[in-house]
Amino acid sequence: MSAKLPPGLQLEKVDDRIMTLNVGPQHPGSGHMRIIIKVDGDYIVHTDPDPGYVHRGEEKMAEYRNYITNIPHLERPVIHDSCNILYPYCLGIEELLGLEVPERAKYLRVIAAELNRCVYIQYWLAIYGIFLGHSTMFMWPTGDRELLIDLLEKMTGARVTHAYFVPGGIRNDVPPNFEDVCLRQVNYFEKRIKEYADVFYDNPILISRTRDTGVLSREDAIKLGTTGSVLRASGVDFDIRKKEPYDVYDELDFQSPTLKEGDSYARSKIPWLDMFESCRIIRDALKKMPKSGSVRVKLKPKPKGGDTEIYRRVESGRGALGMYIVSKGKPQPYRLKISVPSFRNLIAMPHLLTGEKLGNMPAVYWSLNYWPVEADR
Amino acid sequence: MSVIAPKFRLGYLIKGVIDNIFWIILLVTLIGIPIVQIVLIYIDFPIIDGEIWNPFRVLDALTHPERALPLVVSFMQSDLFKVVAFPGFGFAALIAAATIFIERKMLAKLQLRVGPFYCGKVEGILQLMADGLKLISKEIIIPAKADKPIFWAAPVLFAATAGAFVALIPVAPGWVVADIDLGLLAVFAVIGFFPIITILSAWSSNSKFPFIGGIRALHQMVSFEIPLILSVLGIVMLTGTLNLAEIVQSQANFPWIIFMPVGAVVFFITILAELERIPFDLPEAESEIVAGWLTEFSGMMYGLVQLGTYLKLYAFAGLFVVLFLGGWNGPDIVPPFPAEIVTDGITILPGALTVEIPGLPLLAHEMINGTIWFMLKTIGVILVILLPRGVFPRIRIDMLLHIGWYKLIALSFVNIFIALALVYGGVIGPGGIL
Amino acid sequence: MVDALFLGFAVLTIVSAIAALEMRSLIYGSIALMGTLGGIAGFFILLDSPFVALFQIAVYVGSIAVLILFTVMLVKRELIFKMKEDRKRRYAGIGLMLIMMVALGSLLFSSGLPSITTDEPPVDYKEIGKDFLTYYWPALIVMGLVLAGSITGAIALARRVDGVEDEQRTD
Amino acid sequence: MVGETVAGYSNVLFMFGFAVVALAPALIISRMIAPRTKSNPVKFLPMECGQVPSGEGRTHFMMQYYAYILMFVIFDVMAIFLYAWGSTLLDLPKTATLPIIGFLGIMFAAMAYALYQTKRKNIW
Amino acid sequence: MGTATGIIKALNSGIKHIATKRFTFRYPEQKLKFVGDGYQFDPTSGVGIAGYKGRHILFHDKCTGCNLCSIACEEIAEAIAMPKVPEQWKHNKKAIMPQIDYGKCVFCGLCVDACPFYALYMTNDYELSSFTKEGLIYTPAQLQVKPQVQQDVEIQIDEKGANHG
Amino acid sequence: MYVTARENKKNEGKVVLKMSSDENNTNVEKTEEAPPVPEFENPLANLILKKFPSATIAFANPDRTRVNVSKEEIIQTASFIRDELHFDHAESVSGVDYPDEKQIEVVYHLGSYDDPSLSKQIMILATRVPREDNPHPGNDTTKLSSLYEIFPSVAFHERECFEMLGVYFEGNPDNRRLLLPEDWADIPPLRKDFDIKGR
Amino acid sequence: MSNELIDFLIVSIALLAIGIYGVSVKRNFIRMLFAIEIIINAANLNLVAFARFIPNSEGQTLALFSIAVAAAEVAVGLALIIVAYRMYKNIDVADFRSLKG
Repeated sequence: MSAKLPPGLQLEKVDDRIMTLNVGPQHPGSGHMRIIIKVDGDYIVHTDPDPGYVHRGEEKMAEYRNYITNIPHLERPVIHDSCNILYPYCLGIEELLGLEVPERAKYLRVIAAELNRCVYIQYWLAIYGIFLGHSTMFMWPTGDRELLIDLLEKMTGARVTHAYFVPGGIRNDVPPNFEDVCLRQVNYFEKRIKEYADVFYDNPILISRTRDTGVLSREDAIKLGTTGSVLRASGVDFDIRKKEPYDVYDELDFQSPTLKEGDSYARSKIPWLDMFESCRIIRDALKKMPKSGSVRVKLKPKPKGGDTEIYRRVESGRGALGMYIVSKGKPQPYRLKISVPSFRNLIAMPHLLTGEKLGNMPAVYWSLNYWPVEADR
Repeated sequence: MSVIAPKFRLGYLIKGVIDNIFWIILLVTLIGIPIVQIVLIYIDFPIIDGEIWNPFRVLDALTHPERALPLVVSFMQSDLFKVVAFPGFGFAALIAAATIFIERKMLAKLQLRVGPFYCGKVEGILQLMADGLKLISKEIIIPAKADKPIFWAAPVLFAATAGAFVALIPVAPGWVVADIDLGLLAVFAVIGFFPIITILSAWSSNSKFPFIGGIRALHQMVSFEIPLILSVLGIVMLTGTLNLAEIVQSQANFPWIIFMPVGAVVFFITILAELERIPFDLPEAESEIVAGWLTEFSGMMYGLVQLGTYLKLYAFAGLFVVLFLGGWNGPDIVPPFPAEIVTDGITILPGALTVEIPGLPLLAHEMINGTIWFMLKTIGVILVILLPRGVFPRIRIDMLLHIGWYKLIALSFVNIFIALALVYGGVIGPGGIL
Repeated sequence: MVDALFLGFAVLTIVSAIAALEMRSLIYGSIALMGTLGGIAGFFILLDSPFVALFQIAVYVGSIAVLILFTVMLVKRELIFKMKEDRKRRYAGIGLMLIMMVALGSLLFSSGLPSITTDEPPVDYKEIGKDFLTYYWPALIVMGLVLAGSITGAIALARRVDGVEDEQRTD
Repeated sequence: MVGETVAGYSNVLFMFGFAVVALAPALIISRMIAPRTKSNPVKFLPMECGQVPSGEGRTHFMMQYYAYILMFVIFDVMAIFLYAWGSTLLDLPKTATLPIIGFLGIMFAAMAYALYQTKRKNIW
Repeated sequence: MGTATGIIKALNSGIKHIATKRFTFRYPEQKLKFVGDGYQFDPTSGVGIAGYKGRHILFHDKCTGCNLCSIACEEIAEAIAMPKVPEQWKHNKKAIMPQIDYGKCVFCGLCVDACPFYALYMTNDYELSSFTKEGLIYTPAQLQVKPQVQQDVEIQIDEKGANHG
Repeated sequence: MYVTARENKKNEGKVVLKMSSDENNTNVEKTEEAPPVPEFENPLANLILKKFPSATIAFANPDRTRVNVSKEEIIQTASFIRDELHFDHAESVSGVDYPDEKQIEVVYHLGSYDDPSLSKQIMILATRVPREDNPHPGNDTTKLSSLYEIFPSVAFHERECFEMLGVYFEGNPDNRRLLLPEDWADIPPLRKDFDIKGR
Repeated sequence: MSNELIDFLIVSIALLAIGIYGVSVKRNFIRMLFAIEIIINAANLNLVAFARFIPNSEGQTLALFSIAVAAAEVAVGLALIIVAYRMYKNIDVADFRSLKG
């Protein structure tokens, strides 16, 4: 781990072979963050992730806005997964205010969340593809993502930032014949993502490139508190949807895929397998959903919470996403802490990158399912 | 708004243009014409068909096609034409441009996109021209502390070396810029220059990412040069010549890829690596080292490097065709010219206005056929070279070196022993089929 | 044309040989050395021995120059530009050079060599291969041993002895 | 006569020269017509992902694969030696293959040793 | 051999997709079709009606100038201001109506949720770009205009793949 | 937050009552009566109380347990939670500022991956450190010993807590700036006396 | 002009003299290597020139051997430079007091 190495520039005194590279923030392989790496030839000897390039104080902002008006800006950290980041917030506020969500709204929430998870994973996968130099894998997911964005747009009226979930349900019912369109497009989508296997997941070059690189053992994964696909790729079967089912996940038929290798390949494969499960969930939910009914509980304009605290978590596209809401009897939260999966997985980055080859940097880094904007909040 | 300079005034422009025209006319009359006259005194005019061709005769001949034709023919057989136009630079640059367009369209199709579409009405055919215009009008930024002479020279040298490589590729019988006995060896000598230019340009830019990229490019080119050299040895052993044209002639009956598929595969993979194409585009791996050794190039410098890369691509594809696919050999597509046209000439508009032009056709029909076959095969090979970009990710430098030094060298020795077995088994060689 | 090429190559070779030794920057020195090597290759082509010429380009320019450049780029930037020599030694060297040139030149011109010309056709490059494998085959084997020994020695030399950093990397 | 075979080789040089002559104007024209602003010195800094560069660009940097370049120098020679043999193979007696086999054997041994050494990380 | 089959499978898949239908559609000529006329909200039931969240449309005959949309926006984007309008309405004594700055609007639609009088809806119009910042500020008169949209492209799925027909 | 659970419930009940009268349906409060103080329905709480009598259990739901400890005891409590109760990672570390009480609360949310019976459980470990009005992050009394040795996963969370609230964690190897810009020269921004401009 | 052996020999002598000057004056290891390369090239030029004017293929063969040996020499020499640089952080011959390992 990087923690063993002394901070600062002491390494450079050891030898002048060490070169310091700023990977990011304006680098095609960094996202909105900076990783300061020190390389000795082809090997990375020191990694220092430096997030914060797009930090905008969502937690501070949330203390000034009431429980409803927090919604549009709380989804900004992960606009590709905006339903899932609002999910724990809505669950927490419902617990705080003691609201009971109508049955149909629960199902629609699950559908929206799963669609959004697929959208996020497609986007993530696209960037993973281009990080590995696979331009087709950039274009295909970004194209196929449109299918789901189209569905989400039919549901919510916005293509990316939906602001769809509110405490007490969802904002609007789906349009008529949405079920048919959804089923058709999700089926086609599933057919499409199966084709990724040929060019990407079964590609021997990809396998040889990502196998046995950045191996995160089961013990390390648990010790470092990683979550989501990183954790499940290391052999820990931990999915909030299974372990702490929220809304109607306990009634739906799905599994959470788990792999044992813990290398970059396994970490990159888990989200892909997740998409199949998401398709299953969506189909199942469409079948079990009540065909009509209320979708939203009416709220007072400025609801006030009690003097208590809530911690709710959901399984987002990247892993467990928790919201810690401290209420002091005001319309605004006293403190809102978003425990984001990206930030939790960031701890694994220095652990994994130090000692790797420079060429493995993008493969390992992006397989951590890390979304820089979310970690910065 | 920002297109025109802020202090633009039409009057200044017109004045500037008139000034320029004035100076040009002055210089031309004062310096140019005397120089031309001096040159005309000392230069030996070419003698074609027993006639001395001075400029006045050339002007005269332009009005008489039957007299102009021998001039054209003799010009087309001169070295200058070969270097500038047909098998040389112009032809290769045209193919390079076409390759860029084909690559973009094909990749777009594969990725369910549209690709260039709006420029030039028909499927964006003029996109390249637009890109060239854009590149030429962009600012060239040279990083501070860069080694300026090397940095300026590197793109030009890169493209020019690729041009020198093109000179060695025979396109049709007799149509090669440099017809030399040791053509294959000359190819190896020429491609040895690319790593030097790469590493020099990388070093000269005084930046970290280009430096890493240049070192990677060096390792990659250097490591794949040996399999490249060894994989061709089988053919040399079977044909006993290093002349590329003779190698093509030796494939009149069957291309060598039939006997040496292993060598062809090795050669193809090394081509991909030498060209820095995916899956071997490590020197330009943008997710690790921004754009590799091209990071600091801007504007037309980048354009020249790209031109050089695609010239190189054409040259390598042509080399593959020449070595393994039989070059210009193939059944006739264009029928031979009727004998009377060759001997008597052609009669245009019989009756009303009869013009007899002897000496047609300008080009032998073998040449036309050969060029067509060569072009077809080359475009096929180029397509196959372009395809992996759509379906493969990039590999890692240590894996690349491992492939080059372990697998490809071993395979190329397998190929050599296949060739040796063919020779000593009597299949090919003296007493064999050939 | 041949004469012009000869003159060009001669100027290129000698000027760049001097430049290779006298340029301040080692990188430019290496480039100048490449010029010398290329000029020599040009002479080989003028002497109708293209195989040697292309071998020279492929081996000298294509690999040795690359290796030299690469090694030069490895040393520190200050060292690339450092010229450390005293003036006396330099003048002595120039004197030695001139004496040598004059002595050898006079020796040459006094001998019968200046009158030698040839009109015979050049030797085919295939003769070289035959030489290699028939009469000179022991030399080929010795050549192989030399090359093998040199690569073994070079790699054994270039290995880094200090293994301390390697432990850091393995974590 | 000396210099009979020059013609073909000089064409390669001509092609090289023509390419330089044809392409250098592209740079010159671009330099002439493109805008040039020197107002911002940050623009001329080397690429460092938006950060001010730290350290030198031309550092003493070494990939762990130096041995491959050393090997290239040697095995390039070997490969072209093989061409001297391969191009005359059909004219040679069959016994002539034996020395080349011996040569290859020695080189293979050297290559095996060198490749074994390159696997280790601590090659400069 | 696994490597070789993998490579051949990948190449085959690549070649196969050259003949597949293109998914891209030509945006300025074709435009995507949306559900309904835009996002609307029914304050009596408290539930919205699905639709695209584009530019707003303001019904002058229903707006009472109650400021609720502006208050809702205050904590989100501060995009809505309430300027005076020249005309007088019986139900809008103050003669103020929302004016929306689309340079700030995040299109969350919470202002539509806040309007209790069915006066503010959203439309399918999303082409709001302007050369100046002032051009992005839509006055009540501009918000009144019903947008002219020609949107007819939908995702079509058939045997040869999906495309926008 | 240190109001006892009973008061808590009272307040909340009032609020809910008001709301439900306003909206006349659906807004029903989950009526779980506050458990008697020493005996929780959650066995984990009892275990902790048995081991550390000075710790207070703020509340214990079926799947959430909140333990308040003093800042001296936090290391022992955390190791007990890890070793005996098998919580193996930290989900989040959040600081909450209480300027009225001149204290900053640091809340660790601990979870367990290894023990399937605990997968629903979140152990909330809270402690308080004194707060200074003129903070010098790292150089004042707002210090807490880090749980880095016990839960390595807190490393970056604690680092964030340090820069956002000025709580210095002794023992964390990396107490540098993380998210804020390098030239940040104001007080830690998540403190209540740091006001957003215009609000 | 170029049809005479003597012209090539003059060039060769000039190169040889330059090379000897370099070896004797320069104290930079890499420069010395350059000088040695120049000397070897002068010798090669002689070999090939004589071979052309005899005419004979053996001179060319010998030149090939010579080039190959030069390649081997450069490989070892540069490895030595690397070792020396690693030990002394310098490429000046005067600073290399003891070369071991």
